[in-house]
Amino acid sequence: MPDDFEPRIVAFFCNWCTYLAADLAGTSRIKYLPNAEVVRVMCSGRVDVQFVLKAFAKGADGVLIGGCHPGDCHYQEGNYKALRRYRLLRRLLRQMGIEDERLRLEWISAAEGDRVRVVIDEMVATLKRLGPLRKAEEERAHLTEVA
Amino acid sequence: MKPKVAFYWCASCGGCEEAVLDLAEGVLNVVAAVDIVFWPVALDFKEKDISAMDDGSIAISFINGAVRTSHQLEMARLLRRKSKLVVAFGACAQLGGIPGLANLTTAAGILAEVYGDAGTPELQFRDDGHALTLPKLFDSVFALDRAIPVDYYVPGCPPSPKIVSDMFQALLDEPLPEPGAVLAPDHAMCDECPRRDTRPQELKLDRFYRVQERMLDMDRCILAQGLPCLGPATRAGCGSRCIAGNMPCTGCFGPTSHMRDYGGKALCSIASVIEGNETAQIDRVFEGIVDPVGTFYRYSLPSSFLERKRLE
Amino acid sequence: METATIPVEKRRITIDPVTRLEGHGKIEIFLNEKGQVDRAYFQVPELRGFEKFAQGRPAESMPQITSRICGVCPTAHHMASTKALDRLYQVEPPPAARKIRELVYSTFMVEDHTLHFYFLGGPDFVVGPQAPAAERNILGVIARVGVETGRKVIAMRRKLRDLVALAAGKAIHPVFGVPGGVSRPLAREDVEQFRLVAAEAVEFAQFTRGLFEKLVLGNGQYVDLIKSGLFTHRTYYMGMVDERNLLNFYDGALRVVAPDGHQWARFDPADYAQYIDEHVEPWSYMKFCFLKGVGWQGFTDGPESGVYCVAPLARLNAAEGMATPLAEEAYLQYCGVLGKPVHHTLANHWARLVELLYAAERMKELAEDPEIADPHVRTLPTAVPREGIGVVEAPRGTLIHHYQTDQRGLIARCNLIVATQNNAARISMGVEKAARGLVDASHVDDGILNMVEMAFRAYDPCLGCATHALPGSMPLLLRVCGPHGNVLHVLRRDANGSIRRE
Amino acid sequence: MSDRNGAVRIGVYTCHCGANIAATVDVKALAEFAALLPNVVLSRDYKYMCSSPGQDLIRQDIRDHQLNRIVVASCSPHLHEHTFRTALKVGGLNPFYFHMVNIREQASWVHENKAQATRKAKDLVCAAVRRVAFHQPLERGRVAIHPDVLVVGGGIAGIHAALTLANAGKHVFLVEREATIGGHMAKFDKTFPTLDCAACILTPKMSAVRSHPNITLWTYSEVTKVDGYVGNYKVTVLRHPRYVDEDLCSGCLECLEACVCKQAKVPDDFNLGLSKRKPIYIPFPQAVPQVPVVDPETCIQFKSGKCKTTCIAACGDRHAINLRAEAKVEQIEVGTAILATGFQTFDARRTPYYGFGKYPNVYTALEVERLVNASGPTAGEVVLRDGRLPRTVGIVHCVGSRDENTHRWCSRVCCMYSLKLAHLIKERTGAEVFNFYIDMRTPGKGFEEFYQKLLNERVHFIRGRVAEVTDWVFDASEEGKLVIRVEDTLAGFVRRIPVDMVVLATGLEPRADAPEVRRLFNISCASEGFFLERHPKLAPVNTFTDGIFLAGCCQAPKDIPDTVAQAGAAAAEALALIDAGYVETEPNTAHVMEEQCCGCKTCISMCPYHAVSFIEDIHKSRVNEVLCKGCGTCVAACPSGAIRQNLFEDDEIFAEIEGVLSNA
Repeated sequence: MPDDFEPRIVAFFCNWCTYLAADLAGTSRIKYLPNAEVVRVMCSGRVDVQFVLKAFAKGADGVLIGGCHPGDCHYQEGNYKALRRYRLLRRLLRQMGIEDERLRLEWISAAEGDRVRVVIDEMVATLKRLGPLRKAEEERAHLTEVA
Repeated sequence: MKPKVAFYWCASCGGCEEAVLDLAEGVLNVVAAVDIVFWPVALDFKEKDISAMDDGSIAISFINGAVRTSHQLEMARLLRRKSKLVVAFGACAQLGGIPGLANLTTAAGILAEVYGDAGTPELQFRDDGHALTLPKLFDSVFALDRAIPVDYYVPGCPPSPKIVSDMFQALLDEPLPEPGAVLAPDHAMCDECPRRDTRPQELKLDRFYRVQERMLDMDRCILAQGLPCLGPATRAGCGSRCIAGNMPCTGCFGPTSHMRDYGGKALCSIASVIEGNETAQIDRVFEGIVDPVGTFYRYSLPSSFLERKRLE
Repeated sequence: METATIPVEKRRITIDPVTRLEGHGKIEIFLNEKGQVDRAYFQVPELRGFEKFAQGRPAESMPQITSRICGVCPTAHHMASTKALDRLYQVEPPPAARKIRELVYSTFMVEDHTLHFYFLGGPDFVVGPQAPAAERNILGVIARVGVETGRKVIAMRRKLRDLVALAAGKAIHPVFGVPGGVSRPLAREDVEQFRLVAAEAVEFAQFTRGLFEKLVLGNGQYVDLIKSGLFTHRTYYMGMVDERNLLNFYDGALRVVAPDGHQWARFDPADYAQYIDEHVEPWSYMKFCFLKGVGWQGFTDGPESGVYCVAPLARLNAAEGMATPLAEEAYLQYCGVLGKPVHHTLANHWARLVELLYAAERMKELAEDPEIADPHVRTLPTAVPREGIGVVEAPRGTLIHHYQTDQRGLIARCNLIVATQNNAARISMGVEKAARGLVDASHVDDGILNMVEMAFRAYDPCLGCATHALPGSMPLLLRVCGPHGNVLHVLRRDANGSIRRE
Repeated sequence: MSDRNGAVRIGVYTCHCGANIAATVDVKALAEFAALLPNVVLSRDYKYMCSSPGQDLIRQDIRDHQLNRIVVASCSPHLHEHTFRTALKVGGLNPFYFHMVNIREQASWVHENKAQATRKAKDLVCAAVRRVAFHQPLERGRVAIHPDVLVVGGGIAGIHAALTLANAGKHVFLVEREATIGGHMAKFDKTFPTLDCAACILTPKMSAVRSHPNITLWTYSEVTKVDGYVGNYKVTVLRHPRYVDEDLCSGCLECLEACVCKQAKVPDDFNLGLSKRKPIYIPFPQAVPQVPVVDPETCIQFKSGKCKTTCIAACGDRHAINLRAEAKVEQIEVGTAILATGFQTFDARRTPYYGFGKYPNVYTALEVERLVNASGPTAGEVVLRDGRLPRTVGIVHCVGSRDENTHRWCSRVCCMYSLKLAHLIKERTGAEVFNFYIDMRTPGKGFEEFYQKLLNERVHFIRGRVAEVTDWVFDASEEGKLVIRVEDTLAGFVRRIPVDMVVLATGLEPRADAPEVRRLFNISCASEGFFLERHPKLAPVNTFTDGIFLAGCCQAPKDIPDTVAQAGAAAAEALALIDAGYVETEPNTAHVMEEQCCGCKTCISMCPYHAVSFIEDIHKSRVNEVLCKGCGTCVAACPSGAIRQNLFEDDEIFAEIEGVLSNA
């Protein structure tokens, strides 16, 4: 794996907790690694499994889903729906050769600006250890056998 | 003069040709209406034989089966060039089909498994001077439209007789359907399921069963009985034959036009109707789904976003 | 693409593609300097790897997954797989379930044998091997036997397939097989339909037999052709028999007879691995089965060669008779004309009609069995799964499914021996022999090509259907090359059957 | 792509936000990058996009360049999405043809490496450009606002808010948990810095509440359930039985006299246990309502059932006392709610080194508030528990404030009330009073002057955090006294100050039940546990839940003037909504494409608001857009993709995903 490997993370943050936490991290000038890019959804319950798969297919090395703490969902229980889907999806990804650590579900409340830093920095470190999801050359090579 | 049509198979089982024969008396009408220039086997595949035909001289090529070898790829390209319309006929051509599960492994993996240490066939072999060749086995199975542009899709493993006859209707008469259309209803199969009204509004499953783990009522929603039935996520048009057989839908008719990754969407919805707010409890509920990929991508792995298992 | 570009350093004739179970088949005929056949190869250039991707799948999904090996005989795979699951979970299906399975299976056999006789193999005789290719197909058959009969055949097939669908969910890729039984019982009205159609089927089988007598046995030429040395190999034969050594498609023991007709082995299908081994040739994706005890001596026949075959001819050789009256009668007539054991490959067509009759009669028996409508059709398994072997007689011969699983019943190993593999060696020999006898560089025509084809079509290699289905002939290209690969002349038989020299 | 208004023509605006963005993100490069993206016809960067020239820029360009999609890369949409949507509207474009990219909170402020921050900003802009192309014109829905208001908490904040609204002619439901309104303020004697009498300014307002025709006062009551949404909340209130009927009782209090318990034995909560009360009691003389409460814990009739119930006799034919009364559940509908649930004081037992609960003469400030109060347990006499007058008193500041081990925040009022208490104690007892402080914080009108006044009164001020309070004496001078050990950081040595009385200036903290209340009203708490305002400066009394407002110390510690100001502000916010008559809802609701719906009912159980219902006769699901809160859970759950969500369409989100990964 190249030493200069910079993991790409797509982060789906819920509007009311985790996205606000990221805002708080910003206003608090907390510094964290620039590898995660946020897609805002109203609730972690909106995160369709298809989104996660799309992100992995399009080159994400990791996907992060951020929602409200259990019991705190702005929409009462959307985060539980997210949790249920995440648990099954993890097993499917495992079968597809994608390690558990590449998909992370985190409860981060609007007050936990620093948690955003901790989670993203941790995840980047983990992904650097794991290396790129797609070893570009051979993967493309075979997928383009028909191209 | 009657339109020239061709039938060709790639990696497939022949069920699709049988599906056409199952038009029974109807076959005779089809034969009367068209001039079939190829049936699944064609002329010797060499370039010069094919180029003998004018490009686009075939009105419609019905291609079933996924693309798995260099040889099938070549043939698919050839037919594309020679045909005005190409129809991906059946689940394998449309989605990759069950042979697409081979995308959980590689060509090397398959050869090793099948031949073990008995030695593997070689692509080019000389037997006392006789040169024999075998086509290359790709690492991945591909849905037809990854290999060539496809004009229409006919879903099903196999397509149901109604779908097949409707298809001939639709393609042999003007006006043609929307380009890229899947020639089947664009809503999910639940709608035509004889048991649809027995699905409760508040479904919260506390476990999933495997078929050998419970007797199934003949008249109750199968998902409500705890078996992952994919009817809610699967395109209609099959005549709910599996349900009639008292077995869950496994999704051979593939996605509706509003889904992008069949397995992902199906998983997303199945996982939404369970009990449990704690990880441990949730995992217990899912224990009954022992093979997520085989369950949700049984017919569609090559056409999924990820297309195949990651190469180690 | 490789096949298009490799240089030919010897004279060759390529018949590509012919087809078999897993996709396409290809015949390569090499001529020597004198223009005589030097060597012929029957190649299978494709592989889908079910054995591999079965791994990790739950065993209970195998009946539906493996049926996709073949859409012509999915019921055979479905049934072999379901029986493997019974063994895997050590569970005995209730009597009704067992009978429903065999009823559906018999129905399927009637349908499939009908398909082959009228649509595929039959035309060779009904219409005639020398007839123009354009007529040698179902339409030709209809022309010959009359539209009424044609409609009758098509209608019969439809009714039979509708019945399979009724009981099994789908005719193509059934779903009803579960470990310890079937997914749904038969309602009284379902049984009634089976009864009606079964009666018709017996009649139809008799009718077909009559047709064969009239068209084939009535024609000395055909009988000679059947008996001709060109299509004769003295090999071993394998088939499934019941406790009285009478033929059975669904269950029983496997019996192997030697070229001289004596029993060489009789064993529980679960022990197949002790008797059958697979040989790999580097020029084909298909594995060639042979008898372990005898050993692989290459593509040759006789008692010293482990080459054996399956399918109707072999089954009738391996069995000592038929379990139903009309079939037994037909069987005796067959042996009367051809003796026993029968080594003539083309006799497969006749043997198939004897089996057709048996299947129809068996269907009738089961449909009339009062127990068949018993609602109790499943036993839920309790044992921990480990290993299971399921065997049935598919239309094209013995079919073996062998699974090993982990504790949760996820497939760890899967071995499949399909009918055509058992026949592979003999098919290759047949093709080569026919080629040697018929082909020579100076004289090659459509009839000869078809004779070569007949050598393998007789086995009805699964999906051979495609080589013959509407509108008829398998288009062929035959190229006779001079030294250094220069083309001497090319004979092309187009899809419409017309022959052109180029 | 949208064909609603022809070819997509996107304008992209990169904001410098002064140096906030420009310092870390190369805004020029970003603007140039954006200019080359598909469908982008115009890309600008500007110092402050949110300023009115910035907004004018957008309006002008929409006209001059026929832009039909706008992307602004600046700060968080939570801050200015509305601003820019309005700009689009004014520019004659549907406000939802807009997408905002957050390159400040999510790039410039959190990353240091300019190259990386810029790269990330580019990805985000690329995502927005792809996304916005799919945007559809949307209309905001209107929801009528129910004019009634719920005020939770009857402290000065709740009282002021309720009166303001009631005076404006709105009906207010004021719900108070205690048996009387008044809150903490009612316990105080004087208020700083003016030293005017708390009761004198509070009690008139309390009785005004009681008598106001527009106020329904429910004391001894709790909100147990809140349903609905802005403009239309359905609230359930549980009214505990006080066993004396508020309507029948005349407040004569004869029942108290008549109680068979001649001696008051029960510790009196209002006086923090410094005095006793009877089983039937009134919290304090000026309590509102003037209606006694029966405490079932201690009432003999409740315990034994064998009481002569002289109270009932005393009440006579008014029959106001009913010991069999049961809790009542009230259902009300309101359009808005103001939370004024207040605070609790820090529990001094959490700082055992100060000896509270160990040494009888260590008091909390609130206890001393009661002691100095004329209507308090000692009628205003500041005496020790043994009745002696204290000669020396030490006031320890920042107990449970500005402290790593307890609470890190400054409670804002302790310095001032300590000064107030120092003054009052000295006035009442002439004792020597020492203040032990870390920093003296007097930021407020008249505060510093008050501090100077105290200095002139010879109150001692020792700068340093008190280490401990102990009775371990070194010499005779310390005999019988409590010794305060402190490092005098001005003198620069450790001192031991012997005193008779120690007063702990305990800080303010969130109420223990704040988390429950937060969930009840679906709002957030900040990290320290006080309720989170929508914006610390621009929306200090709003929450993230429309129609729910904050007043007083439940939002953060503050003094009475600030509390009253905030209560007025909250009332004004509510009035603004009510008088507008309706509120515009976000159009991000879900809708079922009926022709695609297969009627599998998966969506029905997804919705916690019962917004999705199953229409039997057509066998399809349908979303009630008014009930739908736009979470999108049903959209993700719909197996066949037959449900869509405005502003979060699959097309839009997939485009965004591909966008952020476009250069992966």
